[in-house]
Amino acid sequence: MAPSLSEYKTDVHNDWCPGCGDFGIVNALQMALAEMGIERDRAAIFSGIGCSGKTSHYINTYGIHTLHGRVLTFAQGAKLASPDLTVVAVGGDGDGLGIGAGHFVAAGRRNVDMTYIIFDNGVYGLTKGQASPTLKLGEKTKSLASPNQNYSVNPIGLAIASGFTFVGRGYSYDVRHLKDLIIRAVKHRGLSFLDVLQPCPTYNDINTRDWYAGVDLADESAQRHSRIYKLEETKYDSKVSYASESVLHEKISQALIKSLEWDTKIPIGIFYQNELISACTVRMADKIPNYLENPPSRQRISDNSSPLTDISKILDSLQI
Amino acid sequence: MAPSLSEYKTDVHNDWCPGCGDFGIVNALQMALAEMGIERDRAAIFSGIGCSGKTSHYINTYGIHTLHGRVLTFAQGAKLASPDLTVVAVGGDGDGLGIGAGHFVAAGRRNVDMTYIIFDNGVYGLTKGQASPTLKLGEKTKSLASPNQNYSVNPIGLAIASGFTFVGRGYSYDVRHLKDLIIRAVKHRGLSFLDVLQPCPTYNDINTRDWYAGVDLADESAQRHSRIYKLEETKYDSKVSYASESVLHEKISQALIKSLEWDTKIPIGIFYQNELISACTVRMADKIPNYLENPPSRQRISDNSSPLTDISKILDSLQI
Amino acid sequence: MMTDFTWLIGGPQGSGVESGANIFSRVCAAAGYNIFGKREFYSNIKGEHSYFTVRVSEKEIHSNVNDVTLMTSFDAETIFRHFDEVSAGGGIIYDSGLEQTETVKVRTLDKPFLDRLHRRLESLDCPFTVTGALNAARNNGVTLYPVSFKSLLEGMAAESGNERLRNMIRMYNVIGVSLSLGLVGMPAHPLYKSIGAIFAKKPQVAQTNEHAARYAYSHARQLGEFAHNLPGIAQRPDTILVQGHYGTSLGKMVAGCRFQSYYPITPASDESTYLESHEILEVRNDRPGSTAVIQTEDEISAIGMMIGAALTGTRSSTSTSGPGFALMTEALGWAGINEVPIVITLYQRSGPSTGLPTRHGQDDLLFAVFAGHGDFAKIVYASGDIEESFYDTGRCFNYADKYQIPVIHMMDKFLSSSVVTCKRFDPSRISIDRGLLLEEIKGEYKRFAATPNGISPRSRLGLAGGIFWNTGDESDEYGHITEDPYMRIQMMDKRMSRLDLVLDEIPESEQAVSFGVSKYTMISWGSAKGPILDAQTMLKENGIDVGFVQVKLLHPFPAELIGRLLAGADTLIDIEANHSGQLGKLLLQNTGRKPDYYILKYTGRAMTCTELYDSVYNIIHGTAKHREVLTRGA
Amino acid sequence: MMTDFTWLIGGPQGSGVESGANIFSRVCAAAGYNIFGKREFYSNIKGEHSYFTVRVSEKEIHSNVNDVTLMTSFDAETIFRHFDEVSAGGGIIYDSGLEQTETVKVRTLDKPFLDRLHRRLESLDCPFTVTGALNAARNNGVTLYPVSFKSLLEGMAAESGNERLRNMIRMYNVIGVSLSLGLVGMPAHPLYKSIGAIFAKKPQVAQTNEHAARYAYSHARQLGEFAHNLPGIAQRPDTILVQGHYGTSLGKMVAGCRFQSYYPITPASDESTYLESHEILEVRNDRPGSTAVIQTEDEISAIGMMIGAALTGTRSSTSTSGPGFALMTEALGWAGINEVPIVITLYQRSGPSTGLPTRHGQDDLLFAVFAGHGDFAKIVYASGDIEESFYDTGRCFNYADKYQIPVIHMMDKFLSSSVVTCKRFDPSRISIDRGLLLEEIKGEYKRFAATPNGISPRSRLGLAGGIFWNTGDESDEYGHITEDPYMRIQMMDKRMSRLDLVLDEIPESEQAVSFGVSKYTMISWGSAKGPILDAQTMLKENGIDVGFVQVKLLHPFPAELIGRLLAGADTLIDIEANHSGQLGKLLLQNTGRKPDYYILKYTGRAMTCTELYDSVYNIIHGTAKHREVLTRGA
Ligand SMILES: Cc1ncc(C[n+]2csc(CCOP(=O)(O)OP(=O)(O)O)c2C)c(N)n1
Ligand SMILES: Cc1ncc(C[n+]2csc(CCOP(=O)(O)OP(=O)(O)O)c2C)c(N)n1
Ligand code: SF4
Ligand code: SF4
Ligand SMILES: [Mg+2]
Ligand SMILES: [Mg+2]
Repeated sequence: MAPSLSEYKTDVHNDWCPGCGDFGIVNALQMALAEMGIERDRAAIFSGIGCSGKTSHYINTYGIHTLHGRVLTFAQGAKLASPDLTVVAVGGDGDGLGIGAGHFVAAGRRNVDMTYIIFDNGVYGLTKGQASPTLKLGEKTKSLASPNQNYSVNPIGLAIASGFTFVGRGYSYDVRHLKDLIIRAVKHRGLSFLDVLQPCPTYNDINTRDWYAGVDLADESAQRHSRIYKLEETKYDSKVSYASESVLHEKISQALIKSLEWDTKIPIGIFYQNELISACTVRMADKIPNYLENPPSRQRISDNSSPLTDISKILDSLQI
Repeated sequence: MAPSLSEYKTDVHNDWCPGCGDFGIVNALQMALAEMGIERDRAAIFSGIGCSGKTSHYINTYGIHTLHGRVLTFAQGAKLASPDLTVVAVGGDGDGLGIGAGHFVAAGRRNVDMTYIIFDNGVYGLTKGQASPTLKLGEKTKSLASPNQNYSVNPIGLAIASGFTFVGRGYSYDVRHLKDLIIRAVKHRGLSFLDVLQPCPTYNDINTRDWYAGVDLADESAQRHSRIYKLEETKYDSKVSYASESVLHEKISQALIKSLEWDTKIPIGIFYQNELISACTVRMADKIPNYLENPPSRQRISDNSSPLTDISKILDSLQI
Repeated sequence: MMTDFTWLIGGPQGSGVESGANIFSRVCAAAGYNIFGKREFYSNIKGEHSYFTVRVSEKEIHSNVNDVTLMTSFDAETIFRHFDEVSAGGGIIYDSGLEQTETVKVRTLDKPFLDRLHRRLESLDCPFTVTGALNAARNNGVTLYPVSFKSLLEGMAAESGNERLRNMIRMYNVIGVSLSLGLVGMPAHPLYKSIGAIFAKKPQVAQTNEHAARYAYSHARQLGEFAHNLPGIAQRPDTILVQGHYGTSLGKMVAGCRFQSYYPITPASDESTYLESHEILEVRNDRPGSTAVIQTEDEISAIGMMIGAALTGTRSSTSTSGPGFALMTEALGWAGINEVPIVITLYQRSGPSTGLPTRHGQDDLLFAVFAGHGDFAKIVYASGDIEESFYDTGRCFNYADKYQIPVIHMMDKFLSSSVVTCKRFDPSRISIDRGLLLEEIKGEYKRFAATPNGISPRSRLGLAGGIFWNTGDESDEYGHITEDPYMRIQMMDKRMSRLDLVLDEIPESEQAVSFGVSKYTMISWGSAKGPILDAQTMLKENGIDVGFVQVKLLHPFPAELIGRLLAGADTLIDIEANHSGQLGKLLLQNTGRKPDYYILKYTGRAMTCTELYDSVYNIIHGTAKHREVLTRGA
Repeated sequence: MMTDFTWLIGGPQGSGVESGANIFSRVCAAAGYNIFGKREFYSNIKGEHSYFTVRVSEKEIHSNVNDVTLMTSFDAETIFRHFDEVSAGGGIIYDSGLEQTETVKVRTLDKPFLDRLHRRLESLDCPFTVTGALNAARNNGVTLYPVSFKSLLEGMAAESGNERLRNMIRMYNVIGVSLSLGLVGMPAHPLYKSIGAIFAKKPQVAQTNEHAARYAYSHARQLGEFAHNLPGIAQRPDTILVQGHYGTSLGKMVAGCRFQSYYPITPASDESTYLESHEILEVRNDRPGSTAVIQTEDEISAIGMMIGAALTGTRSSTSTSGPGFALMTEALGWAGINEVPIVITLYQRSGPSTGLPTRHGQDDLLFAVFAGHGDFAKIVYASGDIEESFYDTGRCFNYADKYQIPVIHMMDKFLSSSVVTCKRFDPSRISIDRGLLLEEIKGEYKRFAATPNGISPRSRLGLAGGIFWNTGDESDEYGHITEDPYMRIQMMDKRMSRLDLVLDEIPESEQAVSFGVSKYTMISWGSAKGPILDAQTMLKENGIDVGFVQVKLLHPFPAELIGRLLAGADTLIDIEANHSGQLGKLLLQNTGRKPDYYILKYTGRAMTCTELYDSVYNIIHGTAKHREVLTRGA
C-alpha cells in the first residue's frame, strides 16, 4: 500500500520563518509524492544550501542536503548510477542561478531524467537577504543598503537556452496547482525544471504574497485581483508534439516570449515540454545496452570478496 | 601617433596548428585595436585556458592568461577597478560555456563595459578533442570514441537570457567582418559578447571550413555556396532603440528565434544590442558619484607612507 | 573586590536579542566599564534560540567566564537553556507568564539538549517546566525576579493612552534590558541615550522604545534587592565599542583597500556589508575616495575579480569563510605564480563542510597554510583580537605589496561575533608600504626580472610603458609561457625565496608575541588569545605563573624565533579551537618540538577563561589528560 | 656486460613520435627485453618538440638513464635538443636533408634553450647548424648515420609504383623505427607484427606502414656497423607492456568501480578515456557489467556526481590533476563529514597553478593531505609504479569502503607517460571488501549510529528500509542537522577516530615498503621509487649500500612504523619531485625526524637514475649540498 501523506513528513522541527513560501513547496512536494504513490525508499530529495536547502530534512524519503550551488551535480550522479530512483533536486535561486548557474546550464544539456525545483524568492534568505540573481535591477528590498546593481536572470529563458526539456513555473501559495505541476514534472521523461515563486516575508518586501495577489493593482482595475494566471487556462500549448525543426523552434520561441511577461501578468504552468529529445539515461543505454536493467548501483562486483570482472581479454591484448 | 598593426603583435612563437581558426581571430583583434588606435598600454587582453587561451601572449598589449573558465572574473575585476582601460576577454567554448558558464550568466547580469569573445570550435582543443558544450547532440568528431552525449548549448540564446546587452556572432575566416564586429563590440557601452565560429582542423572534422563554406550543400543547390550569411545584409535590425517593454521583448525574441538557425543557414553579425540598460560602471557611479574620475586604481591612499583615509567620523560614532 | 559581572539575554532569533545586548553594552561602556560581549546563534533566520553574554568589568577583560550574574529572559527556552549557568548570588529576571511552560512544548529544544535537560531536572527533583528550572536555580542560591511582561505593556498602554503598546512584544528586549539596568542600579540616562543612538534612523521607534525603557526601568525598583550593582565608574577617554568585523573593515579603509569582491557567507559577509555601507571615504586633502564592493556569483569569481583588480595596482581583498576559501584555492596558486598581492580575510567557522555554519572554529589553519596545488609562497597571518585585527590588516596589505604575495589573514567567528570595548583605533599607527610598485617606467620592462632578492619591480595594468603578461603557466621574465627546465628552476627559486625574505624582514614583534614564558607555557594563535590572557591572569592571581606565546605569523613559520621564545618552557600546552591541534602540528613540523598537552575545543562555542583556567590548573597539578576537551557553552 | 640500451625518438607533436616509440617498445619487449619508456611533450597540439626515450635491458629497470645509445631523428629540433645526450659509442640516425638547417630557423626552439645551445656549440667550436651539432656528437665518439628520408620514400614509391608514397612524410616515424631496429640487428618479424597490431583498425594504413618498415629495415643494412646490438633474448611469459594509466584503469575495473565522472585534464583524462573505451565489462557468470563514464562541466561537478553515485552504493571515483583537485576541496569535506567512500585518483603534474601542465611533479602532497576546511578524516595513498598502481587501486576502494572515508590516490605525470614491461596483472590478487555496506535492513536505521569502532553500517539510496539523511552541517545519528555541542563532540570524535583505525588495521606492508635500511637511507614516495631503485642497484654495484624506504600511506602518517623502519638509518636522504621537500615536512611533522639531505627535482622532467646516483654518491662522499637540485632532461 502506498504511504499516506503524513508518512512523507519527518518529525524534524521546521524552522522557516512564519509565513515563508517554502512551506507551500514542501507541502506540494509531499502531496505529489503521496499522490504518485512513490515508495519512500525509492525517492531521494537532494537540496542545496539556503533556507530552501533544509527541505530534504522535512521529507521522509532519502534526503541529501548537499553544498551551496552543487545540488544538481550530486543528484545527477545518483540518478545516473541508479536510474530507477525518483530523484528530485531542490534549492534556492541563489543556489541554482548564482553560484550554481554553471551546473544549471550543463544539466540542461545533459537532460538526466529527474526534476529540479528552484525556490525563487529574489533574495539570499539564509545569509540575511542579499539580492539573488532573480531580483530585478534597481529594486531595493528592505534588506539591501542600496538598489540591486545587477540585471535579473530569466530562469525560464535560461532553462530553455540550456536545453531543459520541461520548463514550468509554480507559485508556492497555490499548493494544489504546484502539486499537479510537480507530478507532471516528475513524470516527464527527461530533466524537468520548475521555477517556483516563493515569497520571503522576512527579506523580500517587494514580491510579497500581496504583490502576487495584485493587491496594489486592485485600485487601478477592479477586475483583476492577481498578477498570476495559469497558462493552462489560456490557449497556450507547451508541448513539442512531433519532431520537426520548425515546430521545435516555434515552441521554444513562444516559451521564451512568454517568459518575458512579468510585472502585471505573471504566467504559471508549463512553458515548454519536449519528450522527443532523449533523456541522458536513454542515451546511456544506447552505448551500454543493458544499462537500465543492470545499472552501476545494481551490478555485482564480487563474490566472496573475489572480483567478478573479467579483464583477461584486455590483458591478453597487452601481453607481448 | 597610434601604433601600427604590427606593433600589436608580439614575437612569441605561435604554436597553433596549421590552418587553425584561431589565427583569424587574433588577427581580427589586432586589426581592430589598430583601427581604433587604442594605445597598447591602455588595453588589456584577458584569456582563459585552452588553445584559445594563448591569444593574450600573441598580442602586444597587457595580456593576462588566467585560469580555465575564470577569464570573465579576472577581466571584470580589472575593469571595475580601472574603468578607463579597454578590456577584452577571450577564451574557448569549453572555457566559457562549460566550466565557466556560471560566470557567463553572472557577467550578463552585471553588464560591465567590456567585450567577451568565445572561440567556438565545438571541441576542447588543448585537451585533445573532447566534446565542448557547443557540439551538437549525437555528433561524433574524429576525436570522440562515441557520439556526443549532450545537447548543445545555444551561446547566443544563453547570452540574451543572461542579460548581455550586445550579442553577435563572427566567423574566424571572415577576418574583416570579424574585425568590424569587434570594433562595434568594443565600442558598445556595456558587456558585449561575440560567439566566433572557429574551425579546429585537428579535432573537429564536422564543422570545418568546407562545411561552413557549404561545400557539401553545393550539390543540392547550385545557388548557395556558404552556410554563413550576414545579418546586416538582411532586413534584420538588432538594436533596441527606445525604452519600451514591447520593443525590448520584440528585439529579444527576434534575436532568440534567429539564434536557433543553424545547419544550412547560419547568421553572423549582431543579433541584439541594447544600450538603454546601464553598464555596471555607470551603476557604480550612481552610488559613488566620482567613481569614474577617481576609480579604485587611481586613488591616492598614502602620502609618504601615511594613510590618507580619514575614518575619524566613524571612530567618533563608536566612541562611548 | 573589583566588579566582574556577566549579563545574559536570550530569545528566539528575530526577537531583538542583539539590539538588546547592544543597548546594554553601550550603557555599561558609557558608564566606564570594560565590556566583553559575545553572541551565539543558530543557522536560522527566525525562531531558534540566540543569546548574548555581556561581561562587564573594571579590569581589562578579553573573554567570557562560565558563570552568569544576571540573566534576563522573556521566553521559556532561554530559561531552560541557561538556568544552570547563573551562579549562586546571581539573579534571573523572567516573564512570569512563562512559569507553567513545559519543556516538551518548546519546539525549538532539540532532542539531545532536551534529554540532557530532563536528566538534569530529574536529578534535581524538579518538574520539567520553567518553574522547575527556576526552582533549581533558586535552590542554587539564585534570586528570581518574576515580572509580568504583559502587564508592563498593559501598564504602559494605560499610562500613555496608546493601545497599540499592549501587543508590542517586540519591545520585550528593551524591557528586559531596562529591568536589568534598573536592578543593578545603573543610572538611567545612558540607557535612553543608547536607545536614541541605536534607533537613530527611526525616531518613532526610538520614542516608543524609550517610553518602554523608562517604564520598565522604574518598575525595576519594585523588584527588590540584588547582590550586585553597577553604579558606573569614571568614564574613560579614547575608548570605543566595536563589533568583531570593525577591525578588519576599518583596517581595510585605512590601509587603502579600494576593491573588495565577496560572496555572502557567515561570518565573513558582515565585513563586506559594512564596507559597502561606508563605500564613500573621506580622504585628507583630496576629493572623496571609495571602496568598490562587489557581490559576486561565487567565491571563485570573488578571488578572480580581486586578482583582476589587484593587477591594476589597486589594493584589493576579499573576505570569506572555509567553504568559500576552499573554492579559492585554485586561483590562489595563480596569484602565487604571478606574484599578485592580494589579501584574503578568512573568517573561520566550525568545519568540516558546512559544519556549524554560525559557530566558532579555528580549524582552517593547516588548510590555509597548504592551500593550492604545487609549491608557491604565501603568507598566513592571524590576529588575536579585534583591536589587533585593525593594525594587522594594515600589515597584511604591506606584506602583500612588499613581497608580491597572497596573504591570508585568519580571523574567526568568535572574533566576529564579539562586541568589546577597546582603545580607539589609531590610524596613524598604520603605515603604508607598497613595495616595488612602479609609478612610471623607463626603458624595457620585464615584470619578472631577476633581481638579487627575488622581488621584481611591479607595473600595473594601464601604466605607460609597463606592458607585461601573466600566465598560470611557468613563465619567463616577461611573463610569457616557458617550459624550459632551467628557466623553471630560476623562477621557482625566485618565487620561493621570498619565504626566507619574509622571515628575515618582518620584525619579530609582528611574527609572535610573548606574554612571558615559564616552566609551563601556553602556545596558541588567533582568537584563543583572549581567554588565554584572562586565564593567565587568573592563574597568576592564584600564584601560578604560566607563560604564553601567541604566534601571529603562521606561514612561513618563524621556527627559529619560536624555538628561541620557548627555550625556557619545560611543558608546552597547545590551546586551539579545533580537533586535531593544528598549530601543534605546524610547530612540530617546523621546530621538531611537540606540545606536551593540548587543550582543544570544537563544540563551536568559544572558550571561556574559566574552563581554560581549570584545564591548565589540572595540567599543572597532574590531573589533566594529555588532550583536554572543553565543553562549556550552550 | 648486460644489455642496457636507450633509444630516443623525437619530432614535432603530431608527427607520430608516440606511435613510433610504441612500435619500438613492443618489438623490444617481444624480443624478451625489459622496457622503460617515457614521453616528454609540450602543452601544445601540433608542432612543439616531443620525444620518447625507451630504455631496453635484460635487467629489471625502473627508470631512465642520462645517456642515449641510439637516437633517431627526422627533424632538426630533435638533433639540436638531444645531440649532447648521446654517449660515446652511441649513434644518431638522422635525415641527411636537414644538415644545413640553422638553429635560428627552427621557430620552436625557445630563447632560453637557444641561448644555451649557442653557448654550447660555441664552446665546442661548432657552427649553429645541424651539421655543427652532429659534429659535436661525432667528436664525442658518436657514430652518425645519415639517411635521406626523402630518397627512401622515393625508392619505395618507385618500387611499388605507388606515387602517393613519395610525400608520405607521415611515415618518417616508422622509417626511423625500422632503421633503428635494423641497425641494432633486431629480427624483423616482430616489427611487422607490431605495426599490424597498432594499426589494427585501419588495415590500409597498416599495410602502407608495413611496406615502409620493410623497405627501411632492409636499408639499415647499408648503414654500416653499430657498436650495440639487440639480438633478442628468451621471450618471457606473463609479461605485459603497459602505459601509465593502465594500472589505475584496469584496477578500477577489477575493483568494481562502476562510475567515473571526470573533467578533461592532462595527465589524468587518459584514464577516463580508456575506461570509457572499455565501458562494457565482462563479468564472470553474469551478464555484462559497465562503467558509467561521465564527462562533466567542471571538476566541482565531477566530485559532486561521484559522491551522488557513491551514495547509491556504487563504487565511484574521479581522476584529476592539481587544478581540478583544487576545485574539489569543498566537496571533499562534504564526503568526509558524511562518511562517503570515494576515490580520487590524483595524477599530479608540475604546479603551481597551470604550471607546466604536461610535465611531471610530485608537488600536491601537502595540499592533498590538508585539503578541505575543518578537521575530517581522509586517506592519502601513493603508488610507486604502474604495476603497484593496479593493486593499490583495489586497496584504495577497500579503504574507502571499510573506513567510509574519501581516499586520494596519488599518481603523477611521470607514471602516466611511462610505457613499461611488467608482470601480467593478476586480478585474483585484488580482493574486494565493501566494509559495512548493507544489503538489507531490519528495524530502525540510523546512518550515523554510534558504534564501538566509530564505523556505522551503511545504507544506500534506494535500499528498502534504509532511509537516511545527509548534510554538510553537523548531524545527529539520523543525519539531521544538529548544533548541539555534545552531539558535535560525539560526531567529530567518531569521524576522526578512524584515522587511528586505519593505522591499526591496514597491514604494515601496505603502509610502507622497506628496500633495506643502511647507514645512508633514502626516503621517498610515489614515482620517485623507480629511479631510486635503479640508483640503489647502481650504488650496490659500486659497493655502496644505501637503504630505501618507500612511504605509501601518507595520511594518516604511519609515524610509528616509519620511525621503526628508519631506526637503523643514520643519514636520511629525502628524494622528491618538488621544491619544498613535502614528504620531509610530513616526516618531521609526524615523527619529529628531519631529513639530513634533500634531492629535489622540479624542472618537470622525471629523475634519471644516473643523476640520482651521482647525488647520493656525492652525499656519501661529503661533496653534496644539503639540498641537491637535479636538472637532467630536455
Ligand atoms: C561556498 C559557499 N558560499 C557561501 C555560502 C553561504 N550561503 C549559505 S546559504 C546562501 C544563499 C542562500 O540563498 P538562496 O540559494 O537563494 O536560498 P534561500 O535561503 O533564499 O532559500 C549562501 C550564500 C555557502 N554555504 N557556501
Ligand atoms: C580546472 C581545470 N580543469 C581542466 C583543465 C584542463 N584544460 C585545459 S584546456 C581545456 C579545455 C579547452 O577547451 P576550450 O575551452 O574549448 O578551448 P580550446 O582549446 O578549444 O580553444 C581543459 C579542460 C584546466 N586547465 N583547469
Ligand atoms: S528568510 Fe525568507 S526564505 Fe528564509 S525561512 Fe525566512 S521567510 Fe523563508
Ligand atoms: S587543436 Fe584545434 S583549436 Fe587547438 S590549435 Fe589545433 S586546430 Fe586550433
Ligand atoms: Mg533565495
Ligand atoms: Mg574549444
